Amino acid sequence: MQVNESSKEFKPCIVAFCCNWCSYAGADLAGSNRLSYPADVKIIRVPCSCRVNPLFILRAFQRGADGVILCGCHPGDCHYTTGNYYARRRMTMLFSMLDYLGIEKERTRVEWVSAAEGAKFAATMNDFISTVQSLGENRKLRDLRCKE
Amino acid sequence: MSSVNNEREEILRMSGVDPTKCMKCGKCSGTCPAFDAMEYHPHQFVSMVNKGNIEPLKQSNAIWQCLSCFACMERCPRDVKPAKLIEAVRLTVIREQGMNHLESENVPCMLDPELPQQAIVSAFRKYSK
Amino acid sequence: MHKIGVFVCWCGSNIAATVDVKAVAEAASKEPCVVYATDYQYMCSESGQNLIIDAIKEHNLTGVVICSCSPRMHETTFRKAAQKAGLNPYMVEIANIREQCSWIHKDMAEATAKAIVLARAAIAKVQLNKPLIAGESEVTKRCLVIGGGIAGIQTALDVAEAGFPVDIVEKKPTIGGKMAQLDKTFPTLDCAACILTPRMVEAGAHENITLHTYSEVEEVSGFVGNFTVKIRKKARKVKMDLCTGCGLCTEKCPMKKQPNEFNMGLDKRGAIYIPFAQAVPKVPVIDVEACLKFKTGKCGICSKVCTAGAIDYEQQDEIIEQKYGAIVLATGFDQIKPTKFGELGYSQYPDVVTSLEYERLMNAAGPTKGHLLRPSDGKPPKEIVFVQCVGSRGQSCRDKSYCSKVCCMYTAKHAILTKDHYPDTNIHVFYIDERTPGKNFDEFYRRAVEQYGVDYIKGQVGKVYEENGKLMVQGSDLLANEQITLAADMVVLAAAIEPDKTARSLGTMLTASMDTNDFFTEAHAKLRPVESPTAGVFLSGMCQGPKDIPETVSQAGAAAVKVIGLLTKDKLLGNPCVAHSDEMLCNGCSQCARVCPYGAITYVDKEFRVPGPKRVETRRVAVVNEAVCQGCGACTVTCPSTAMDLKGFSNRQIMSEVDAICK
Amino acid sequence: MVYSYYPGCTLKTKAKDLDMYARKSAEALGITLEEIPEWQCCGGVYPQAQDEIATKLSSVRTLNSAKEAGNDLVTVCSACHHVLKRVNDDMANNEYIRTRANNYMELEEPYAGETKVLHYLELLRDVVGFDELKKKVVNPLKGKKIAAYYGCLLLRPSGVMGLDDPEDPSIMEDFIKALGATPVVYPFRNECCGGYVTLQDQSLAQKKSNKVLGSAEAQGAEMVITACPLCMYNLKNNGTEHDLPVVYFTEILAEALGVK
Amino acid sequence: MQGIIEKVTELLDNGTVDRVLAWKAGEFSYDRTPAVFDKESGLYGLVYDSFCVNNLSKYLIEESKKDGKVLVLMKPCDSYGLNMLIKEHRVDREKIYVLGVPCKCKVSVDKIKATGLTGILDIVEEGNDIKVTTVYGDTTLDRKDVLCDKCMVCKDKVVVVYDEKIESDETAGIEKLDRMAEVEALEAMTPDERFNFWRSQLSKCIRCNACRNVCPICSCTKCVFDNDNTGISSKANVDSFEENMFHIVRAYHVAGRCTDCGECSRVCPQNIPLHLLNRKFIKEMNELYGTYQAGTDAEAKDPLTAFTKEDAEPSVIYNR
Repeated sequence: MQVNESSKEFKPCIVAFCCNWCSYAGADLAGSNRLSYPADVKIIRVPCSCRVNPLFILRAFQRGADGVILCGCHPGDCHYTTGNYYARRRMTMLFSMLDYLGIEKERTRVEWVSAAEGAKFAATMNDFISTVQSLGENRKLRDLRCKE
Repeated sequence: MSSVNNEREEILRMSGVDPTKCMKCGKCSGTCPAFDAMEYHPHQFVSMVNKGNIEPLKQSNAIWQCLSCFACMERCPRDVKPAKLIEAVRLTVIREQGMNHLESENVPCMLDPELPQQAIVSAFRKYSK
Repeated sequence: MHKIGVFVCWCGSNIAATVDVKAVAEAASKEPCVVYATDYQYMCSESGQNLIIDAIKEHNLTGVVICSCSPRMHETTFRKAAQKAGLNPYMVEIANIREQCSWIHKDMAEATAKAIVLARAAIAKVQLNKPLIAGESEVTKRCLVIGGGIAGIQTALDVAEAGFPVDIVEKKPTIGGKMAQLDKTFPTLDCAACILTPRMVEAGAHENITLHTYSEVEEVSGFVGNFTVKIRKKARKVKMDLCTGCGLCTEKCPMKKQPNEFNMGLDKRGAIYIPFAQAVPKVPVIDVEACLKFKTGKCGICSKVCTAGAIDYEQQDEIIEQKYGAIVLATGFDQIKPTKFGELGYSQYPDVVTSLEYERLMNAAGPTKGHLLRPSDGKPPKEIVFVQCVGSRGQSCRDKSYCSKVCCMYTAKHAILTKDHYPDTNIHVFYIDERTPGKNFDEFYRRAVEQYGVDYIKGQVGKVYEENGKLMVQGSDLLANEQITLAADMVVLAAAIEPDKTARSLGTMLTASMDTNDFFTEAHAKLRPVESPTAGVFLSGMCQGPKDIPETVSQAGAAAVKVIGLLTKDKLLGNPCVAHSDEMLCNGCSQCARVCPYGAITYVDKEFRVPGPKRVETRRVAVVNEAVCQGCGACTVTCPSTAMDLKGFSNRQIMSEVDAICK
Repeated sequence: MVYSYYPGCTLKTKAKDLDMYARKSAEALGITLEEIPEWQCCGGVYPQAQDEIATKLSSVRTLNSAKEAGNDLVTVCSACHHVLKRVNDDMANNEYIRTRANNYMELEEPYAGETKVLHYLELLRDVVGFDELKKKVVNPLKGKKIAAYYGCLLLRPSGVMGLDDPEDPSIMEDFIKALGATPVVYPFRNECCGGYVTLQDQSLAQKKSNKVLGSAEAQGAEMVITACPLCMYNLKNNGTEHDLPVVYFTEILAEALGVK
Repeated sequence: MQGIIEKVTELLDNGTVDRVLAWKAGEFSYDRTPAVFDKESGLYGLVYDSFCVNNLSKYLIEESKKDGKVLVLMKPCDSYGLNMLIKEHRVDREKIYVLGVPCKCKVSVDKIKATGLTGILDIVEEGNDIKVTTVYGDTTLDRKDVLCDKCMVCKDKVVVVYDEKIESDETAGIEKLDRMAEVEALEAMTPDERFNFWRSQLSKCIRCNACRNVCPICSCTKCVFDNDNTGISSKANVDSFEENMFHIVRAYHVAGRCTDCGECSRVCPQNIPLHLLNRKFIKEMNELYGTYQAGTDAEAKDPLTAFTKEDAEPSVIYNR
């Protein structure tokens, strides 16, 4: 219950990696349609979901992100034909590892958002933010090693 | 106006139907086996409920004549499910106090020795609380 | 040390109403390396661009950050401006503070804070940008058109007329496509064959056009200007160069029980056949599934009667490889078989036909020689019911979600033609909406109603059943608020059209994107309607979406213009944001090549000087073909030593953005 | 092969034949039907409204019993089959209904549509196989022209029922063929007989029943089979313009298997 | 052992090979270190016994760069590493002569010491007995009780790549443990328990890089952690991203490539169970993408450079 109390105030830092062809365009469409989602999300444009190194996500967490989401074209619709298939496996493995390390797995997410799915983009962000808000601030990955 | 709207919302909620999906093709009414026995037809249920014009439907005999054969649901190209709307209108009527369409005291006179249980059970479920 | 300039756009009030642009510029000016920061009403305007150009010159800027609308909108504009000022265009970064900030947030403080973070990320990134120079590649001056219907023929003719060689690949034994099967064309009612066949002949005879009929595209590699395509020329078992097209073989073939595809299976053809009289090329093909010679080894009649000696039972498929600069998709459409609509009786009753079957029944070269006779008993129908929108505009699993666009008009055409030839026929049309936008289209439909007395009924058919030898059509008449049952002799279903089945695999081969209905998507719905998002691939005709003949021909012409524009160029500038391998770090492990979708990575053994007594060591290192690489970055993540990086989206650039955002 | 079996109320009273022949035939085919203990009436009609929870509970109990027994659930009556199958679909896919129904039920483990509901005909087609069935026929019904009456409830809505093509079904025709008889296909086999309104508006029920029987007769049928006691009653008692025998499909099955 | 010496001598004498990569006795009689022998030095000191635990495959990267052909003694589990090095073009197969040698599981000196024995002078293996001479006297241990941890879960005893191999039907005579049992035990914990487990383990790291240096897969020309341009390099023991994430990044880098040879955990001076990170990836990929063992052959695509259109969505992880 405490978490809920503080989550009203808590403004999470969310990094969204969006592929240029589908999801970034989907985010633009959400903008064109004035579909709002909290300002906590900051988008980083990448050419393809397969450009996202799991390292970037770890880096974001370690630098203080509370949630990281990766958006790409729907499987089968990748601009580069196969990029998101690789991304899907890489991210699955990353999520598995984070979970294994005891990090809340809900802090990471992968969603496929097409250029036409502005509404889905906004809805996805709203949903993701509320999930991260309910988890509260991310501490675990920042101090995976304690120096005592 | 607001109570009319409330009734519309209630019917939509109960039925889970979105009448705005209808493209007014008339296939439901083209397919309905009870068409001639109903003074309001399946496509009219969809458009009238959507407009909030529900009272005439509640007063109608049509809600008791629908055969629940689901042909309109099956054949609707837009997945509107008119049969669910008709049932929802019927339910709003029988859920109102004293509005059971079928009273148990009336049943014996309708009974035919061969009539299967199922006919009575389902009639009660369809026509009364 | 960089000198960064930051330019914050108001976009009129689009940005400035929600984001405090002055505060953004102010905050940006305090970021490291930023030497100049300003705001302006419209950065994309000429004066806005001049402001950027002047600032670059005046402050000797080495990097520029524009806080404005989406880079998908104006990145190119600002890059060009930078270039004008003598700055490498790739030293420009955009912070998207409109679509991803001002337009979605309401609170000014919140939006401003976010805009500052986005600006900070772009500033961090631009400091790691490197000047990039786009590579050049040659253009092969040859065009491939896939599909030999009216769309493909028209594109091919237009490109060929401009002086470029064109190859048409058609999977059927003849070009002509669906239009060849049509009887008359709306709204002028001229005969389809009369206007199409001259075009077919022209294409077949054109010095710049090569026809590959009975052929399919097997494999595509390469990129815009430099595609390499493997085409499988299926064995016709008839030598094209020897055959005179006399047709004797087709007459003598004993296996005359094969359903004739050209006539929608309404009559039969032989195992060796020419699809129709005006086929181009007029060379028969042997259907080896049906041919007695291939099934039993006996027969060989066609070979015996052929005086030219053109029959070649040993003929094998042939693979030809050719290079092209541009590829046009003109794969066309099919009409769905409405077998899933059991209530309409298509599978049960032979007299329930699709509109394409009806075309053949009306056609003088069709199975009934142009006499309208119903399939079941060969009698002329007196009552005909047309049903529109069968399988179109629906949401259920058996429907297509789109409007097939041509059905309203061809149904009116069928009605008029039928009434013209057989005035005593009664025609009823069940319609939902009568859609007739187009020159002289609505007038045409009104003629059907007013002049020919066709009975248009607003409503749909719920059930078709047989009773006493009649097809009983039960449907709704919504205007009369009645359920009616008509006793008909024939029912014609305007079944939905769908993209040709081969389109999906071609789309995969070409990495040309498709929508959920398997129509090819255009690069921009309004401004680039005949280009696929994949560079060098163009769209012509129904494969992009439902359209009628005049629209198809216009689009075919437009696609040709785009092809000509491309082929006129000698060299193409590439995308410089491609992968690059640092050979000092590369292990030569091949992981990157395993994930490259373009085959852009090769390996070479290279000698390196190393410290120690043995002065030279040979290492295997990756080399990226920058003309082939499309810049997806799959390789960069798989590289364990980070030797592979992506220009413009390097590891350090992305991590600097991450750091800036998470600060 | 052991299956949980739900006969339903009508099969215990007015439609004993339907039940008895189903059991005898199953035995002859090596299938054990275990009647669900203390089953309750399914209600005879599927309550379509989203908020109808209580009226679905008896079906949920039945479905859960089968789950606990670890068996697939077999039904014979079309109406019971329809109700059970659709409630099961709600429990699997409609979270609103599932949550509320489970709140009422207080089961040890919440029920979420785990049970597979099979109609007896599906058992014959998919488990026994019509080819196998054909081999077990001892009295082939040679020369008999039989029309199958599907009605509404077995087929629609096809998305949930999934028995066969709702507009052009073949399961009962294939069944008839397997018994050695000749199936008669007629257009009204999947149109409503009006059974539900027999108490409400007998004239409508009569009209619809006559239409069905007339259509079958016109195609040369000598007999109509059905899986629904209500259809059976309705066709027999309201379809008075036509003198066509109407029997349960299990009866001709038992006859062909020689266990009648 | 005698067969091995004979074979090696023969190949060296007839000129098939120029050098031999094997083990020699170290400072203590039970110490075994990798060593290169040639004609000049002779095979004096070459030894192959239950203490020869080091994975020799990685040494071949440098050895195969030299002139001439090198013979290597290859234990079954090390041969997986060699296959990976061949697959990734890190060694020149032409310049290597692989002599497969049998293995009946290796004995861990650490485990012997862990029984409480101190002042060890000598350890000798006789059949299934391990005879330990200490300054306090002699003790005999059962071999089965002091086998290396990694041998308890050994994949199999087949040399997967070789030019010639020497067979033996000797076995350790132990019941192999379930390789994934430790991973499963961790999975069964609550997230907080897991976090605390890993935090306490990883906090012990002194960044000595022993794990990286021993790993046959970690063979980059230049490691990202040594490369200033990657933005993640770090050498000192500092509390930075790199430091925090070293083992995670390393596990990810070898995911789909790790042969599970267990050397990382064996050499860790802080006894961090690093193999549990790698093994988790192996387990996950086996379950999601089909069984795959890196190093089984030198051709197969590893799970992270392959895909199927029907792959599970990443949400499969949080739907568990």
